[in-house]
Amino acid sequence: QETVKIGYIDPLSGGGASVGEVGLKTFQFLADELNAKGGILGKKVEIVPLDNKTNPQESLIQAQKAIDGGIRYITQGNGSSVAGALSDFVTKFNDRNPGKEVLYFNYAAVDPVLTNEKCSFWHFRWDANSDIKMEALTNYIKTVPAVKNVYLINQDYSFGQSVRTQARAMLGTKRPDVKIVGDELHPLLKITDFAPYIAKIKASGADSVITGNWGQDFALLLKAAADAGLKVSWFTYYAGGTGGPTAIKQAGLNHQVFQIAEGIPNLGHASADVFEKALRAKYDFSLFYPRAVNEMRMFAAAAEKAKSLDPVKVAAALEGMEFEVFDGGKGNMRKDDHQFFQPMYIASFGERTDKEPFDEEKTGWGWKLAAKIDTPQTVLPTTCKMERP
Amino acid sequence: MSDATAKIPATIAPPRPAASDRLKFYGIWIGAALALLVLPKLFSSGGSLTTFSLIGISIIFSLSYNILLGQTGMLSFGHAVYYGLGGFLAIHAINIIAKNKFAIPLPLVPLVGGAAGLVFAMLLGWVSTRRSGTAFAMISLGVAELVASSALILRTFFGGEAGVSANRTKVLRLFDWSFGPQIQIYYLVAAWTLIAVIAMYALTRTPLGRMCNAVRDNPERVQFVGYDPHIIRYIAFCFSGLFAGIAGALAAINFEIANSAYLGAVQSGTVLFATYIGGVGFFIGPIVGAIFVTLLSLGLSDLTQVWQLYFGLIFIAVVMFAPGGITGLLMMHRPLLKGGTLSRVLPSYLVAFVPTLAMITGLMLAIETTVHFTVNPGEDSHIKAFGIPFDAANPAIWAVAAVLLIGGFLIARKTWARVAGSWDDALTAAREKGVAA
Amino acid sequence: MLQVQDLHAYYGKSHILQGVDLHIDAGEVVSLLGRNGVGRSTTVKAIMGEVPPHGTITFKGTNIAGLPSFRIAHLGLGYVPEHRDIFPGLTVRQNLMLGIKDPHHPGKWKLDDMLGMFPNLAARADTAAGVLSGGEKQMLTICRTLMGDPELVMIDEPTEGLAPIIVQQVGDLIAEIARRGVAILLVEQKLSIALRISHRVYVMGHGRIVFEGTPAELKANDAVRREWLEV
Amino acid sequence: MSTAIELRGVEKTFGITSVIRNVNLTVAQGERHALIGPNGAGKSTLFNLISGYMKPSVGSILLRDQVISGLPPFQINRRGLSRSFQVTNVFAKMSVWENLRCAVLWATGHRYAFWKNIDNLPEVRDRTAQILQDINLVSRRDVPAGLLTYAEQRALEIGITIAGGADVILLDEPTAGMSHAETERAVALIRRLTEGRTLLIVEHDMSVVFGLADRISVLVYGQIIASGTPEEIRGNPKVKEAYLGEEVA
Amino acid sequence: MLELIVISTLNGVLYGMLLFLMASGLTVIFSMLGVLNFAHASFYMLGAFFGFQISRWFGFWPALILAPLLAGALGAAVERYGLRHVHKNGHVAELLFTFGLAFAIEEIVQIIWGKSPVDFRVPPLLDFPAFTLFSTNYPAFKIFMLVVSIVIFIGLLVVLKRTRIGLIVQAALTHPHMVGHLGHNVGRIFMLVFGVGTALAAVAGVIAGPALVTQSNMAGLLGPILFVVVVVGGLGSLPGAFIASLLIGLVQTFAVSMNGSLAGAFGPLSPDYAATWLSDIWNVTVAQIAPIMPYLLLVLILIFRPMGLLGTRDT
Ligand SMILES: Nc1ncnc2c1ncn2[C@@H]1O[C@H](COP(=O)(O)OP(=O)(O)OP(=O)(O)O)[C@@H](O)[C@H]1O
Ligand SMILES: Nc1ncnc2c1ncn2[C@@H]1O[C@H](COP(=O)(O)OP(=O)(O)OP(=O)(O)O)[C@@H](O)[C@H]1O
Ligand SMILES: CC(C)C[C@H](N)C(=O)O
Ligand SMILES: [Mg+2]
Ligand SMILES: [Mg+2]
Repeated sequence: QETVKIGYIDPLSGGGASVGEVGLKTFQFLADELNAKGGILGKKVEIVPLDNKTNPQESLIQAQKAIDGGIRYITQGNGSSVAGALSDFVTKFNDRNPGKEVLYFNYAAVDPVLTNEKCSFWHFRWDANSDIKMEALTNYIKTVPAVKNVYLINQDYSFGQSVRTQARAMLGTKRPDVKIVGDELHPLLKITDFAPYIAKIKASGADSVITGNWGQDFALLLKAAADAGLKVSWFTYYAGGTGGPTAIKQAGLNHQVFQIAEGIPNLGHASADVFEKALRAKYDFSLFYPRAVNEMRMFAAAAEKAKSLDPVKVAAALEGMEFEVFDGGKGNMRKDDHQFFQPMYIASFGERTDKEPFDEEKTGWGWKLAAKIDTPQTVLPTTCKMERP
Repeated sequence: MSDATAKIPATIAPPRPAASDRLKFYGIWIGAALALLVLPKLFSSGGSLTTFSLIGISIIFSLSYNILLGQTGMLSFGHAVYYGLGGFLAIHAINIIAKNKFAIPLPLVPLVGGAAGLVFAMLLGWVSTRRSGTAFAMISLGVAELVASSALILRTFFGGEAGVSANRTKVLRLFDWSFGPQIQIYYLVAAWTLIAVIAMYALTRTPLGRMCNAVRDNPERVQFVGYDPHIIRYIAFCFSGLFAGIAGALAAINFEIANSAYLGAVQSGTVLFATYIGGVGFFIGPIVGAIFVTLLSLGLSDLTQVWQLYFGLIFIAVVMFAPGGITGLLMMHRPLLKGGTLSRVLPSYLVAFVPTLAMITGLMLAIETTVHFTVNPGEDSHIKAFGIPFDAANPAIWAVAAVLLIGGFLIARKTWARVAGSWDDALTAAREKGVAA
Repeated sequence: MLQVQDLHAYYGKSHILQGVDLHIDAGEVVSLLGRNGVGRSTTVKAIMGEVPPHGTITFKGTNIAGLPSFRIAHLGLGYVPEHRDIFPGLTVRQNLMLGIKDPHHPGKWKLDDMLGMFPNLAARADTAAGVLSGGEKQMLTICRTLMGDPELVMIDEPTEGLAPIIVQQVGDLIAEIARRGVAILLVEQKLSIALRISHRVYVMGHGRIVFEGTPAELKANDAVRREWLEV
Repeated sequence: MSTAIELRGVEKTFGITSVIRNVNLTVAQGERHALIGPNGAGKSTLFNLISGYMKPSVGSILLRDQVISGLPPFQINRRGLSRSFQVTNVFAKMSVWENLRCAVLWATGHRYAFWKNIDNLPEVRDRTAQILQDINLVSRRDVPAGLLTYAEQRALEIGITIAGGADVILLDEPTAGMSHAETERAVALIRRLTEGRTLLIVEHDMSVVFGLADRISVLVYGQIIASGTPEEIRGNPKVKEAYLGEEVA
Repeated sequence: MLELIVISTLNGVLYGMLLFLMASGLTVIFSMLGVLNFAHASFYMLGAFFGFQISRWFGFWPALILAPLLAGALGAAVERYGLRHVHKNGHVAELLFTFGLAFAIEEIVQIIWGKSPVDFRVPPLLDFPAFTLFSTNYPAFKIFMLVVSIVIFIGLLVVLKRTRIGLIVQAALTHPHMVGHLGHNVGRIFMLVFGVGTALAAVAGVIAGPALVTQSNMAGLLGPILFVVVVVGGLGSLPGAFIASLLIGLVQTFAVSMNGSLAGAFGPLSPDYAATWLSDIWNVTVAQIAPIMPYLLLVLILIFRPMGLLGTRDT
């Protein structure tokens, strides 16, 4: 009997492969979860891996292939560069091929433009965009007087740039006293040794670093910091990514590295803990994408609600949908720009008390909640003028 | 010895192609055109149309590359630069045309790309074509990396990592062709492919084309028959830039996006692959190579998880066992065909084919099973590789794989020796029938 | 010491050598004459294994047919090829150095007496061999092979493109080599030298030996000379 | 009678070694001039200087009273001077026909043309055929030059040199490695092809030199030690001991 | 300021030495055999992973010996059963062969060790800060790395001087037959040289593995920069490669440490150019163009000094 195919378009080879693979396995795990409950509208869910080598053009080829194979739903996350191209492609495709519409579920690409200037009816984003995250981070920094000299280091592409500009802007208003002592952009996923950058940070006399770096660009950054014995506090987006925790432990930065995300282990939310245990039992990584869980569960819910797997109907059902999110609390998919809003958590990484059962990458250290931002406080305005079919 | 003034008998010069040959010659082109016309009727799914379009683009690109590698003996690691710049200018052209409502239809946009490729080749080529051999190769590598990295810095023009996108349907329409649907793009690409291929073929039959070969063989001597090798290399370089630009523009039109990857090392590597694998020694070589490589890179990743491994192995195999490329392999049979002795080798082929196939199957079985256990352990062991389902958990698999692999190898060795033998006989036979090899 | 029996050789499919028989004894100087393209060079190439030989070739009792050429060389068989395959990138001295098979026991030919024999080379000892004059290259190739201390040298067209006076020198050199007890197989175009210095001569035609005898016999035999040597 | 080539106080040194020492030489229009000398005397180097392959360290070279020293080879060739090489130097992978045709192209004024079909150029075709016939390689027309016998390659070398129709020809040991018959054929060929042109030839085969040359110059250690008619040279004792040795052809 | 200069110099030297460590093998293979070995970085990666695995079993020091031997043997096999047959078809063929090899190796590594970085630790013996400068630590391991590359440099110099291998290989490139006729076993020598070259790459891998990351894409990251080192240094010149490595290391590190930009120098661009490509050039910092520097160097060198810094033959 036919299945609900979801095209997973992300890097499975090259620089982004390690990130992409974790994502893939997470989605397959989620598909199994749904299928165990009898799938969506009685149909089994199948994840179709499509390797895009973190390359926009390649992604379009893969998307085309997916659509050809009868896939109506694609999901992607690694790289706003790719996300922009995909959203563009899907939009064009849909108005050129009415009746064959395709939906694009974005689980991690957080460049704000995707839900502002470049927003599209066919694109839904479950990850909080980088402005939301920066808003939360800066609000938190406001409460930490120790932060005086901040250094910004980010990847040189749309996402990294939006992190950097927002950080400047928001710190400027919320903490005028804070000095930006450095502002670095480095090539994406190309640096092998961050020692020179660390030297620069040191020389700048910074006491805190804000970075949106992900994948190896974070792990290697922290590794270099560890080698040079750089001791500052880090405000990050993706410290939990592969290799991150290990590096933090090596650097001995006990609860000095903070991460903003829509969820972490150790929140003590029962259902989440069960899920976390199950996942870790099967794979050697922990849940890095609670947003993916929300995405899949909401997809199922929307389909049930629409009593159809027709993308247009599902899209309609998703718009403005309220949902109980993975780590508890209400989230909602805003109608005007298809950005999902949900409780956000700022956590620090370090030694655990018995309140934090889960560690990361067998380091013995784990995530500890530092601050929670409730859904309403995460809402930001949008400039999106959505064109509806 | 004849007297200089005496009229030289016409038999000395190679015979002019007979009328029938000319007919055959033009027949080929017309046939190709027709084939391109009906192709979409046979395979009409959006995907196959995309595939055809990509193949067409890649054909132009590879042929343009062979102007350098095959014709003039210049190994370039940076050909994608001209492809990419062509693409970017095409994208910007589309946007500008759309914005200002210029009366320029989409089918003319590739000219913009071509111009871009040409201009940049003229700018960047002058210095590098002074040198040949490894020096040229390394300069091209350096220039390529420079341009590619600059693309990430000059963000307003190249759009950074994300690149620049456009909407091709927004330009002036010719008899209400919106160029939205893939089929229309296919015809656009097909038309340009045909034009470019004919043009590049013609180029090989000109004085310049011949001198390119001369430069490839012996640049020193060329100087002493009145030519400046530098100029020849330069012109060749400009032409290849021109056609690469056209290819890039078509790619841009097809994807409606151009990003820095267009200019990158991967792109340059792929075209080198395609050209060489196809066979640099023959005009159609790059065409074959383009088709082969495009299909491979599109299809392989569906068939198996570890497509990269097979990709690599296939290239190694081709480079080792088909030095003249795929085309070279096929062309080897021409004398036999002419001599009508092809039939003598075919049986031995069949004999050799069986164990070889067994060997390959064994290898693939081993690989796929290993992959199952290392890459996705704990998954359902009933896996599918190359569309063939089997149970990886079954220990017998290993035995089977081993037997096929080793047994196949041992037998294949012998049989291929046989092939070589019967091959020689066939060739001699053909020769005796007076067929020049 | 060298025995060649029924030697055949092919280029692709064209049958160049069609059963060559010849033999050379220790210390003997033998010339191999014949028109262009009859296969003299091919014969020596086949003996050295540069062209795959079919037939039996024994050197000092061991069958060398099919051995890789470096093995053959180590058995004491030296070869001076037709077209002066000097190593253009290396200096004259380095070229000569490479002639030595193993540096630990060098043979009776020393680098210095080589250079002594050829002042031109001595003067150019440290220039790249590629720029040497045609003649100098020719001498260099011969010397280089001698450095390997062979018991039999096969020299292909040594006097090609040499000034008459140098031709005499080379003639003398070859005689000198022979005097030092090295056997020589000389492939020559110029009858004069060949007849002057060799003990026996072979004449080749169409890939076969068509005449064997002493120089005197060849001089006497007009028929052969006219038919196979067009003199 | 006007001069075709004139060398004025030409010298060439490589590093410290000076190879050509103050050479003054004039070759008259239409004469066949032989340049002989022991190996390493500098004959090929002299050719390299005249043909623009190298630049003289001192002195100047004139072609029909125009200074050409310092020009790149192809420009000198375009002015009607063509040379052959001592070490065969042809387009190995291309057929004999292609080889000759390439040599004809520039002279027939097609230059870098990329808009003409090379097979529809009658004059190129005829001229190539002519040369092909002259050098007796008709039967080998479609054989790759690399597979020719040595002698055949030498013939092709000459063919390429004269194909351009230059009226000053430099031949560097054209008959080296040829058998007698071949040599004789080659000489006849050269004689005929250089009819009314100027020839400067380097040879070690005295039969060729004395058979062909109107004048002979002898180069020893980079200096011209004698210059004159064959008779004068044959008689010249300096030449005898420096070059000819006892056995004179 | 002074602090930054001193530290950058140190980092530059360290990075340069790491580059040389990686490039030394390629110098041997590329500049001696003339093989454009694009799989070199892959052997470097193999070295790292072998090193990781072996040090799991027997500890780091055995790994430092065994891994290179293993990789070297592999390299020799590749030459013997692969490259050698391709050689006669010219450089492009060899190049593509190594391309294919690089693909295959990367995937094989991914099959065995996965795509995520493996946890390859610095040996405890060297896991301490050697010295501290302006409160920046210099790990003993990096110093060890420095020492090793210098040792390799000197070692290679001596070997190449003492033996005729260099000469034989160079001669064999133009006249393989002739070298054979002179009694040298060309095949074995090529195999040896290639084996040594790959082994050196592996040494670099074992050492760089813990210092940087050990991940299946580490080869790709290294990419063509190694060729830049070899070519800039000058084909066939080991000292050249050494100096080139240092040069590139320093240039890149210092570039990174600089914030200068045209905007910084001449003040901000008038806003009406804000959205033009001019503003990109205007605002780009030296640090951002650091990665381009080596290629700039490459192109300039090839144009103005084709034989490279210390090269003898023309590239
Ligand atoms: N590489 C080759 N491929 C095909 N045929 C060849 C090759 N080399 C030589 N031949 C042919 O083999 C025949 C013998 O060549 P070989 O060199 O032995 O002649 P030779 O007796 O040495 O004459 P010479 O050296 O004076 O030219 C010639 O007819 C030549 O055409
Ligand atoms: N580039 C160079 N560097 C150094 N020495 C050179 C160079 N070119 C030629 N020579 C030397 O100059 C001398 C003359 O060389 P040339 O080739 O002109 O001799 P030749 O007269 O042609 O001799 P042959 O008759 O043997 O060809 C030779 O001794 C040669 O070693
Ligand atoms: C997977 C994510 C780290 C991708 C990144 N957030 C981006 O937007 O590009
Ligand atoms: Mg011969
Ligand atoms: Mg000479």
